[in-house]
Amino acid sequence: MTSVVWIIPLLPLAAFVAVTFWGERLPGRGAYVSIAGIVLAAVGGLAVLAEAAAGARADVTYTWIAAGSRPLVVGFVVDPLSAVMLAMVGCVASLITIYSVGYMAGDPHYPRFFSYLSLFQFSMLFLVLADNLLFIYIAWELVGLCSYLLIGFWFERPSAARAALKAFIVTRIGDFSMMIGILMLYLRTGSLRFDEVFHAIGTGSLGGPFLTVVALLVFGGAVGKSAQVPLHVWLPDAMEGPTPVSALIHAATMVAAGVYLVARAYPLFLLSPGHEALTVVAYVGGITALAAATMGVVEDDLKRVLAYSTMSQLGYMMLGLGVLGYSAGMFHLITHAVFKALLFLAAGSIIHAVATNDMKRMGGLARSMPVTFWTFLVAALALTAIPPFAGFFSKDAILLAAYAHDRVLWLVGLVGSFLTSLYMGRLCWYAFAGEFRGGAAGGAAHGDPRESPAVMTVPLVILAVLAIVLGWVGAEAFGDPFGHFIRFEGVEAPAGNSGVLLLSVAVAVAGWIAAGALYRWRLVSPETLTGNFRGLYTLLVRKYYVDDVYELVFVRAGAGVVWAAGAFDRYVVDGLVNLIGWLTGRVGSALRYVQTGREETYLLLAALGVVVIVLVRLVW
Amino acid sequence: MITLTHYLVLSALLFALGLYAALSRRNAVAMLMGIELMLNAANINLVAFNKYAAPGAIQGQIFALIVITLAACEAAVGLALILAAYRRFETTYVDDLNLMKW
Amino acid sequence: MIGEAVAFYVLAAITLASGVVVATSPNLMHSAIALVPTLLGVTGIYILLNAEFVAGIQVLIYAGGITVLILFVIMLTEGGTGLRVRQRNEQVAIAAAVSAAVAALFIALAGRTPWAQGAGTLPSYTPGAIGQNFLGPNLLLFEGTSVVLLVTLVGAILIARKEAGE
Amino acid sequence: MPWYVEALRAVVGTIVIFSAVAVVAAMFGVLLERKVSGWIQSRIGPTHVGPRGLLQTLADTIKLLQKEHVVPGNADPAIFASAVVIVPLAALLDYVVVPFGTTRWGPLVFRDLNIGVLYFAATSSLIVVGILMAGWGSNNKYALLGGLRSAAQMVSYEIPIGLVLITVALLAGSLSTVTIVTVQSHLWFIASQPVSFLIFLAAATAEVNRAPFDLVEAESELVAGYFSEYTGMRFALFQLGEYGEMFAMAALAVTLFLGGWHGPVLPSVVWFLIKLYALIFVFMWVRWTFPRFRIDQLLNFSWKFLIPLALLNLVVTAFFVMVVRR
Repeated sequence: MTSVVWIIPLLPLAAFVAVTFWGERLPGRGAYVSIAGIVLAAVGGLAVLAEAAAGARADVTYTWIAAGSRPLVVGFVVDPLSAVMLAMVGCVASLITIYSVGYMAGDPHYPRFFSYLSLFQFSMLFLVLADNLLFIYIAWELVGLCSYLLIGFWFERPSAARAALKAFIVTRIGDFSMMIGILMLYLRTGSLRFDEVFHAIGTGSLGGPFLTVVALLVFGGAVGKSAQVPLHVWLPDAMEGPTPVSALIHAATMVAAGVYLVARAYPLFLLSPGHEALTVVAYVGGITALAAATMGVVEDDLKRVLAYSTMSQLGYMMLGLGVLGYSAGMFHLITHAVFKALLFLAAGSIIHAVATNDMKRMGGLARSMPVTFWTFLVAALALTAIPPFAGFFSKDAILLAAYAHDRVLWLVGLVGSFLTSLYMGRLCWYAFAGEFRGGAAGGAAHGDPRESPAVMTVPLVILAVLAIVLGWVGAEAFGDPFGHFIRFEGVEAPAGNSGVLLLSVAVAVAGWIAAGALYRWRLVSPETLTGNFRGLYTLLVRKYYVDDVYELVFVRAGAGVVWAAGAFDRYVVDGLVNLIGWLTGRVGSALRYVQTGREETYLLLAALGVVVIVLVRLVW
Repeated sequence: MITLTHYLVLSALLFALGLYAALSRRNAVAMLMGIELMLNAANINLVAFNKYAAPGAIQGQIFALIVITLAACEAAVGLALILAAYRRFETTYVDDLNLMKW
Repeated sequence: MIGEAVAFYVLAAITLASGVVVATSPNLMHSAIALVPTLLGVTGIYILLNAEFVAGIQVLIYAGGITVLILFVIMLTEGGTGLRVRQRNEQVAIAAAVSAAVAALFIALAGRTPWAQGAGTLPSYTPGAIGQNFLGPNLLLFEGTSVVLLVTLVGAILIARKEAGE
Repeated sequence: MPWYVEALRAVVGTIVIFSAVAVVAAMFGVLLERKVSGWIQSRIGPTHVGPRGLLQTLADTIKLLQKEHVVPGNADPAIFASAVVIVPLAALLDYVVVPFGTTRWGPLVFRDLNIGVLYFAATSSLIVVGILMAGWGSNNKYALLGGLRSAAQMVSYEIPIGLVLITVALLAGSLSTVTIVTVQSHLWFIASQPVSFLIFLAAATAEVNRAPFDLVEAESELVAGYFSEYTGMRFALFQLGEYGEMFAMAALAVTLFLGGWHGPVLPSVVWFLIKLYALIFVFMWVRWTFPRFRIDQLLNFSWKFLIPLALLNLVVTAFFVMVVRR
């Protein structure tokens, strides 16, 4: 399987082609084809994971462009990192695709959705398997395109269209930085393959401030794709897309691609002088983790809360990678993919039932939607790092690494952990406890919310089981097989520290209790709090004014530049062009008397020319 | 003794006749005939050069044959055009065909 | 040798005399018919130059084909034998001057240039040599010409045919 | 060979061709035509002049020589007069390359040109010019129409003839008529090229304007076509050209397909003449048997049937020459 690993991305691609061209006529209006493609890919991914766990490694390369002395060699790699990602992407995407059959039922553009989904799956698998920056970049752009297409899937809604555009443009900024980084790397090393780049770093031909700059430029791409500060503004808006898309792209896989890139190119960051690049990664991650968590606390939109949570958790992953917790960061990526996908899918189930995103209009859903409730609760507990759920092991490992490396970041992580529990608790109390508060405005006819069909709940249950058990593969108690499987030579996880562990669990539990105190038992009214801390509240609700600053700085200033450029074009450039045109016209009308329109005249002039030329030749 | 120059002089004179016909005739068919004369003059040159300047090769005659072939093409298309123009404007005199003139 | 000279001068005289008729005759039909002796004169010149195959093709294509086409078109477009139409345009004087100048200059050029005398001999059986050459070194030329011929065939039919509505 | 010997040979050759072909062949051809038509139509034909009417054509010729030359009013006299010369001249020029037989000194041919069949095609194509000149110069609408028809017809049928010539030259490996006859010593090309022979026969009939392809001079439509206005000896010269061309075409057919002079026992010239007159008889037989075509049928027959068929035949022959001779 490892030597023909390139087949795996081709399965969803084939499904994409088939569904795009014959969607309506295929079984299940294309959905079954799409599911078949990704399930087969998932099986292949699991097989590859098994083989990789047994020690198989592969790097399938071939020369794409033989450009002189610098042939462009590309290929696919199978190593623990890519094998784990392959299996994770395959499994999560399979479950989400199956879930979509229920969620998207009745949508007029049903086959289009599955065709996009297959294209995205292909791109993501392609990205994961790439052994070189060129393929990574191609896949990077492809997943960006799919993200754009899927966010704007309901493009007839202006907000969706705008959100798609925003996501695309904001991530482009990161991509541009990444492209410059890749080009600098290529110019210096003459290769884009990770092996050779790392080799160049090893031999010292790549190093010093240059390496730091390249690493940071490449990290810029990860910042954009993983919605880290300051390029985080697109992710909450991206929730305009269908919920399975949010689960797949904007929670489990694509946004994790930034983290994956950092992990894949880890030597690039690790070996920059004085860990400068890694420090930047860690602080960007930490700031994002904290800021996103604070914003999540005041958000009322169910999916947006989850989006902030995703940003926050991605920040944790970056933080983990930045503080030398290589396997911790990757482990959190995997576990997070599972439980965040579960959260989104459960949220989708809720939204499917109540037809609103506003959590203040829900309530009491625990009774009417038991499966959704229990799976959601499992995922929330996993997210808030309550043992023995998956998130506990991964987040704990990150905090442990941070504690060993940088206490400030550890504190940031701890506060973030508290806030995570707080907003998740708030979400759970609002949505599931109490009485039903009406659902969609004017949705009275909707009646009481009902549990979703099996095609949606079965993936939820599967994911919930995974969210419980998956963490154990990284547990110290079981010998930490994950940490032994995915690790980076020279970067060892710090030894366990029960004090730190207990403290983080305590903080998480405290968050839940605080949420319960605020939103369930009303010991302190939230309104009182917002009244007392009005400034802070407004700051959080306005998302630290980042969007407004961007609006002011980039959009308005951009509009000004555009206007100036337009004026320049209209009056100076067009003026010059028109002047030239006018002059040509005048000269033409002056010269048209030479054009007799008679062939004899022209022939005569040609003959005269011959005479002149021959005369000159003879006389000279 | 006939030399290359003899043929070249004959060719030059024939060419001048053709040029004069092409320049001074009003009728399109007559102009076409002038062009044919010029092509023949060129062919004489080609064949004469082949004999005197490069007798080892056959290239001059090859070119002459190609010129004859293309002359046939040119005549066919030219006459077809003249016929089409005649059908449209009822004249073959080129100074009457002045629709495109300013 | 003297035979060659006689033949050359006789052929040149035929060619040029009928060429003058072609170029200057006020009667279009006379011009076109005078084209026949001109072309036959040139054919004779080819034979003098040991280019028998070119000569044969010249008669077949030019005298038998192109001239017939020209005569055909004249018959279709001219009114009749009795009609007299002005055949010269207004630039006839300058045209004559330029043509004379071209002839004089070409003759001067031909006389002044020291033409190199090439080595080798012409093949005795030219059709075979020409065929070998066409299907050998000049194959591209040959195929290109055949494409031109095909395009001409289609193009001439397309141009000259009557429109459906006419 | 000094130039005056060449010139002398040319003069003698011209005289021989003219007298032999014009006086004997063409005159006898006209008589034969009348006799054959009479035979086919159950008549007797001319009987009065000479034994069994043998001298009838001679008498006609003498009569025509005495007649007045009428030039139509408003005709173009130069063109009108010169057309008469071109048609028989072009027809007679064909005989330069016809190999009549073989002797111990070599083949009986005026000039064994190395472009033989090409020369034949070239000279016979000149006849069209003469016919067009006659049609135009007469200033007569029937003559003009006859001329135009003739041009269209002869140009159309030159192409299948040319293709057949190429096919035969391909088989013989030469354009020379003598060589073509020589290589037929064992197998006549009619055996290996029956399709070519039929194409050639049909196209030759049209090329010499004989029924059923005689649209050019169809009496019932165009009076007599391009020579309606010609009288006296000029008319006779057109007849000479026409019969000369017919004999030339038949001679070419004999040369190309019927093995030329080859034949057992009898002298070669006799064999050639036997084959020639057999073919002439076929021409006449066809003329008095088949009705006339329409002009559009005629042209369609050439462009849509004969030319594709000849092309196909050429390709097949070329293929076999390439494959078998290798």
